[in-house]
Amino acid sequence: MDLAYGPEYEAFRAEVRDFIQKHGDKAPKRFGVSRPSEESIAWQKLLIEHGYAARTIPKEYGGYGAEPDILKSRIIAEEFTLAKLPMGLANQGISMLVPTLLELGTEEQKKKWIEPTLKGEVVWCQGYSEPGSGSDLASLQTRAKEDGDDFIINGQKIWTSTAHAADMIFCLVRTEPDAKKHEGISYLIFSMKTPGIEVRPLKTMTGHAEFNEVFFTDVRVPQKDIVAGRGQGWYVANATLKHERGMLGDPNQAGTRLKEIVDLMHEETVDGMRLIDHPVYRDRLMQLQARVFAMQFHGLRLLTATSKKEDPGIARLIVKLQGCELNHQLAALAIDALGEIGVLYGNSPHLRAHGSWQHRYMFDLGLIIGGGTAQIQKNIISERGLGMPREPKPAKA
Amino acid sequence: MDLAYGPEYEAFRAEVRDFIQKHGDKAPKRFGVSRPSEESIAWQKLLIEHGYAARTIPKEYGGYGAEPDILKSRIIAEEFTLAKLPMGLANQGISMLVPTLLELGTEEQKKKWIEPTLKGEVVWCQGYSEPGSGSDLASLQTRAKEDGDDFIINGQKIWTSTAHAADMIFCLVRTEPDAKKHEGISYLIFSMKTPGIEVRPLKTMTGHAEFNEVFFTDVRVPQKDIVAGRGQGWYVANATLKHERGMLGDPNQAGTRLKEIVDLMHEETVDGMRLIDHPVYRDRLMQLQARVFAMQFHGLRLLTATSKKEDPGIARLIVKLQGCELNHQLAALAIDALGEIGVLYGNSPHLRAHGSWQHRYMFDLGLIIGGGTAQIQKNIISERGLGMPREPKPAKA
Amino acid sequence: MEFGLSEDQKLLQESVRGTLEKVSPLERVRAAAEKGETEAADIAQALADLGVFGMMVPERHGGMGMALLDAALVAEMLGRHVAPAGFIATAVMAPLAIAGAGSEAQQEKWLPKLASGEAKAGVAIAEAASGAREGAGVTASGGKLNGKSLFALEAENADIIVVADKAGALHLVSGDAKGLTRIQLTSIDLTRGLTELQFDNVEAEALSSGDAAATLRRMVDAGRVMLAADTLGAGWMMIEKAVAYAGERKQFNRVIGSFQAVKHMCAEMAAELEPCRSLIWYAAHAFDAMPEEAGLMAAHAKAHTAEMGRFVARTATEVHGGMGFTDLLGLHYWFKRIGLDRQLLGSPERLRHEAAVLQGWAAAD
Amino acid sequence: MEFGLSEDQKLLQESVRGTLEKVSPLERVRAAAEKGETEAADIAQALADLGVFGMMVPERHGGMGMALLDAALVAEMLGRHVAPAGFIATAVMAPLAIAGAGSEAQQEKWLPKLASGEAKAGVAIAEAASGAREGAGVTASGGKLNGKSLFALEAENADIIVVADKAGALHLVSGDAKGLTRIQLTSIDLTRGLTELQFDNVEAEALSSGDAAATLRRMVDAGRVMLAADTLGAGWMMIEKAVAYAGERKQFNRVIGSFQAVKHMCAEMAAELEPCRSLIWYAAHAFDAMPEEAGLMAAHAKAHTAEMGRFVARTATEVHGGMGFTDLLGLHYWFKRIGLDRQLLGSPERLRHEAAVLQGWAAAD
Repeated sequence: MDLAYGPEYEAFRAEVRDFIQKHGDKAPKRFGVSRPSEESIAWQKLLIEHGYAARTIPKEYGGYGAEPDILKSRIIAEEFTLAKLPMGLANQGISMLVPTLLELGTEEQKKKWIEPTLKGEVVWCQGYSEPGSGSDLASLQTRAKEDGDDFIINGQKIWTSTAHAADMIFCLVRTEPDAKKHEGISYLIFSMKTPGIEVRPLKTMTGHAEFNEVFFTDVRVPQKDIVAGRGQGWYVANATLKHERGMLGDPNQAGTRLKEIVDLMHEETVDGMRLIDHPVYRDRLMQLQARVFAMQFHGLRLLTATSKKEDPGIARLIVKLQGCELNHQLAALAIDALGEIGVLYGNSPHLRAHGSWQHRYMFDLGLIIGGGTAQIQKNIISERGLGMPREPKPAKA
Repeated sequence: MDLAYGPEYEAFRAEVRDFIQKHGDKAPKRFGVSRPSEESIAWQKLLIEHGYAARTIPKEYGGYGAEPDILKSRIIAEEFTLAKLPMGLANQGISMLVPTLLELGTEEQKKKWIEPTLKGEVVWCQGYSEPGSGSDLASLQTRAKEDGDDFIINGQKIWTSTAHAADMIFCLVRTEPDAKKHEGISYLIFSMKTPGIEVRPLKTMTGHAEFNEVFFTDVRVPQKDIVAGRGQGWYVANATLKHERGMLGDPNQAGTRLKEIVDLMHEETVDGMRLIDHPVYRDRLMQLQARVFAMQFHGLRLLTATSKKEDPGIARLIVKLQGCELNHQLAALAIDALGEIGVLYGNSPHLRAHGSWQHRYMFDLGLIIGGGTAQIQKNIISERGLGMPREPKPAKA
Repeated sequence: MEFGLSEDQKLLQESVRGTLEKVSPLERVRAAAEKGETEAADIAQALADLGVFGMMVPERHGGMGMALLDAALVAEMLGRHVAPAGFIATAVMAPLAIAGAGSEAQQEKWLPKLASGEAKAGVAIAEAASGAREGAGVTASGGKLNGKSLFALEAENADIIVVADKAGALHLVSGDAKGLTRIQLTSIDLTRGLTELQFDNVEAEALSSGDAAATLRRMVDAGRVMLAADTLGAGWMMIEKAVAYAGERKQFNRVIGSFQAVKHMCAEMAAELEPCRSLIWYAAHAFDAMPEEAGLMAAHAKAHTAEMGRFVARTATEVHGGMGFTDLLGLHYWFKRIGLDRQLLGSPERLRHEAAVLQGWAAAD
Repeated sequence: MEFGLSEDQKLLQESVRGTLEKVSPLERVRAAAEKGETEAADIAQALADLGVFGMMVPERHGGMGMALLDAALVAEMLGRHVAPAGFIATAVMAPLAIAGAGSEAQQEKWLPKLASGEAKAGVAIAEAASGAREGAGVTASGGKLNGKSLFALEAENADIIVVADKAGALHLVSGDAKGLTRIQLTSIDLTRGLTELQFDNVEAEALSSGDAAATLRRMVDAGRVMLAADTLGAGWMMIEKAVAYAGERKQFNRVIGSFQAVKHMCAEMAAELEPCRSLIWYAAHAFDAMPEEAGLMAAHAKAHTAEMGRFVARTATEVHGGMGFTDLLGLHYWFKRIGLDRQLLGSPERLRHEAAVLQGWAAAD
């Protein structure tokens, strides 16, 4: 057990700080809502040059080309957070498509797509979920029918964030209707400007359209733009989902939220009494603080295991379930302690923190129930983590 | 809505009070642990004569022969509780066998068994559960094989309270091994003195043997002592279980417990501070008080519905699940608030209330998980109460 | 001894349910919410036609002089249909205030109009019921009000508003009084309005003929029972929607309602919420028949129903999966209705503390 | 940066696990419990052979001068095997007290004997760690102790006992001192003893060479981390037993471990308990390396693990159905071990309050 980083890493930290001091003023003020702003693109370029973005992507594909070192990645994150500077671009193209192409793409696909994606020039969206296949993703019905060298695609996707602004989509389609459900799917990439694609914004309970529905009507796409071969889509997607799971439930986010709540409870009063002096809210705060600490240290433990290439087993599988729930519970405490002010929303007078507590409370619930629901997470923990049996298939009625 | 009982019932209440004043001193001081004491038997006789026990059982079978009137039954219970007097005998023979015989027994069976059972002269135990069939009761394996006019019984029962002291058993046995599992069972009554029966006490986590295991080795029983015909046992047992379900989760018990906790929290101190002044324990107390009130009023609602012969639907199905859990949570609050004193047990010095809080905490957990577990209760609520589909049968592997 | 609804009460509830099914379907609710219309005139008219606004008004003033339990049955239906229509303030709390502490003249002037639905009333008593936020509070002097009151109920377009001042005295203020500024607050729940009232030397009539302190307490108790009933109705609708959705939605070749985990979630929701009904009935009955228990039972009914309601709101949404999170099914209207109910007229934490104080188990702050 | 166990630590834990699997199987635990034997000599000897009692004793006094994290790994295994053997007081808290506040002579006299397992030590500090019950408390005057201390740990047969008086000063009392009465208390957990100590002018040596107040705090912090680790070990064993049982037990022609509701209960247990491990590791590490965080982290580690432990104890029992409730499988030994851990050296409610006080968020009582 040693929570110090040691001289090599402290030297690296000094480098990062030096960069921040020299270049911090170039950080973008406007990020762009769906597509990166010019400032963001310039910042991304600067970060890649110094190895603070696209750090481990090979140079030939536009990355920095460093050896993976999770501690260095963490130091970069720590220092940027401390300096309140934005990190490099983080979109689904960079977090999901790029690792997938690196692992499974052809040389031509890598050459063509990785660099512009990293630079923020090409924006991607993800076409996985369908209205009829949420937790049972492999039952997806969007059909790609052969027609000469092309596929003709018909069907519908949902939960497609950024679809309205994306240049390209990486999409799961059923190319082999007669194969078993997991073996009939292909992973296809194509332009969102292809005729026959319609994007409709999907409003959620937060009142915002964080997602879209995407409809395909006779969309013609070259067969060659499959990644990793026909019928391999399910396996490609699972490789990609692995990357997504790593992203969710960041315990440092919970730490930041906790700190905000502590401040809030010191500032806000009811009948002249500070919320922090209310013993019942304070007890809940302390319960959540223990959870936040536990998940932060749990994160350190996983970091160490990853850096040593050890398999942390069940410890890794629980992160999303616990992390999303913790964030939701933190928001719940904030809105409860705020009383009537906690339920204000939109542009209401007396709003605190721009209504972000209610927004988080609802959006986090969406994360818990959508995109690999809590139910599915519990299946995974019990089956892969504890070795429990799968549900038996139901008998035909 | 009218919580007054009205003149007819108030007159009845006056009668009950009058009885209590005249005869209250005859109430037993010693009840007997497994078999009723002489005093208890005499008290039971007196109660039956006045209609305060076996109230609605026909006179010809040794009861009082009154028309069912649930409000009068409640008034009796209220007044006896108020006077801290014991009610009549309440054992499985009276609560489960007698209603079953009344509904499904032959005239001969009724004549022979009901009166001595009501009087406390014959003590019964129940042979339903087996080690291999808990929640799936219909899968029971105790086998009764025909041999002339008799059955020869082999097998094992578990959770058989009072078996060590019982004269008789009402028992589910498999008489038709080739029938479907629900249709091969018969409900048989026989003497616990029959050769081949061995009773072993079953100690639980409380440290006491509240239950027994009963082993049958070539136990010979006359075929004629079946109730309601061969292969009907499952349906007979379900009729009987209906009676049991009404008994569990009595909300007045929760009310009594709550009152005890309130007293305890006023008396007990830590560092000179009364527990009731501890805001976090007090908040839990108030949460539980709301639940106790809700379940008590819920009980009144069911009482009214029953007296009007209305079907209260889902409101009835939730009582056991909620009631047992509430009792368990009340005990949990008591032991938590008591700190180290709350975990003392047995004959320890400094024990409060004879260690009953810990005993209840554990025993109630047993009620939640045993004898129709919380899991099964939730199945019933969702299927019968909400009309949700049954689990599909698993496909043959 | 009869703990339950009379035939009349069942009929009342059914007729309100039937009406709201017609006039307040999801599409109507959504249209109102998207327009920022928290008092839909058509729905209010349908309710007026049922006589709902006269329920709590004494018969001699043109009302029906009914019991609080009757009003709770209506409130439950309004919650069930997330109706964008005032009721709690205009039909329950304000009539109680005027009948309880108004002069004969005040009663004659306002109660018949409130009963018919011709006039609407708001109430501004959040500071007394759930605690004053910094800077909030109204002072009265020489027939004039100054200061501000937050989170006033149904006050946005009200003809008159019942205001409690810092001393707990009640006042009647005209909606168009000079010096009165009404500022619309927006909450998560777009089916109901909250208003901030600013008073700059606003003329007010005192409601001082009865026991104003007791009347204020009764307004709060009644309002809490109504909010609990609202949550009960909204919660049960969410359970029914979850059960229905689970019976249709298929995953892994089965309707999800056949998965044990989903079934158990639905069973738990029903088991937790249904006893709230009895607690609410009792609290409403206590309000009319057992005044010494009314405050305690109203506090418990609202606090407990709010907690169970939150559990139901979350769990029912979870049963719907991602669809529960979208606007498509509109499930969130119920989720948010329950969320707002929780905080109005006293949070669960505050109400439990009050319940302890009422029993002498905690010192009043 | 390395947040995890060293190879040595993993080996240590494996060797303790291996030993306890042999010397403390369920049959041995049951036999001890039924005889009222809370300090099984054979198990203590096996632990002594592993050198466990010298872990926290400085090397110059014959110990190994190891870290609190090492001790936590041992405590976890003792909880895992519900071992009826002292450790927390005799191997951790008492050595800390003597090394921290004992004179050189006191250290030389006792630490080597404690390290070898030749002498056993108890601690009587419940009044300081979890609050004084009415009538409890020890006063010191002129080298004599009077009064009583409840819930002393591992004190029943101890050769020496570390006692905290009402002022927070520490004393060393011989187990056979004149005027000392030891009264056995019985808790639900028959694998560990609790003792009431009555002092009637009992001769005591002051432990006053170091900073006694700081030493007392460190004893409490260390004890809390040990109890959290004990619960972690006991809780994980319950999860493993539940998973194993669910994999064997059949109902409705399926192993119950294939029912989604059962699987989800097991998943929830693991997800709730496993992060406690990291919190305990951190708290133990803070004790050695970051003293300014030690008190806060020890309080949180114990409180949070106690809460998660209760959830696991109940849920694992529920997965076992009726069999979990019987004595047959002995599951209740773990259930009760977790139950006792919860209340020793501070309940979760008290610890959360302390954590708030330590951060300046609540006033000390």
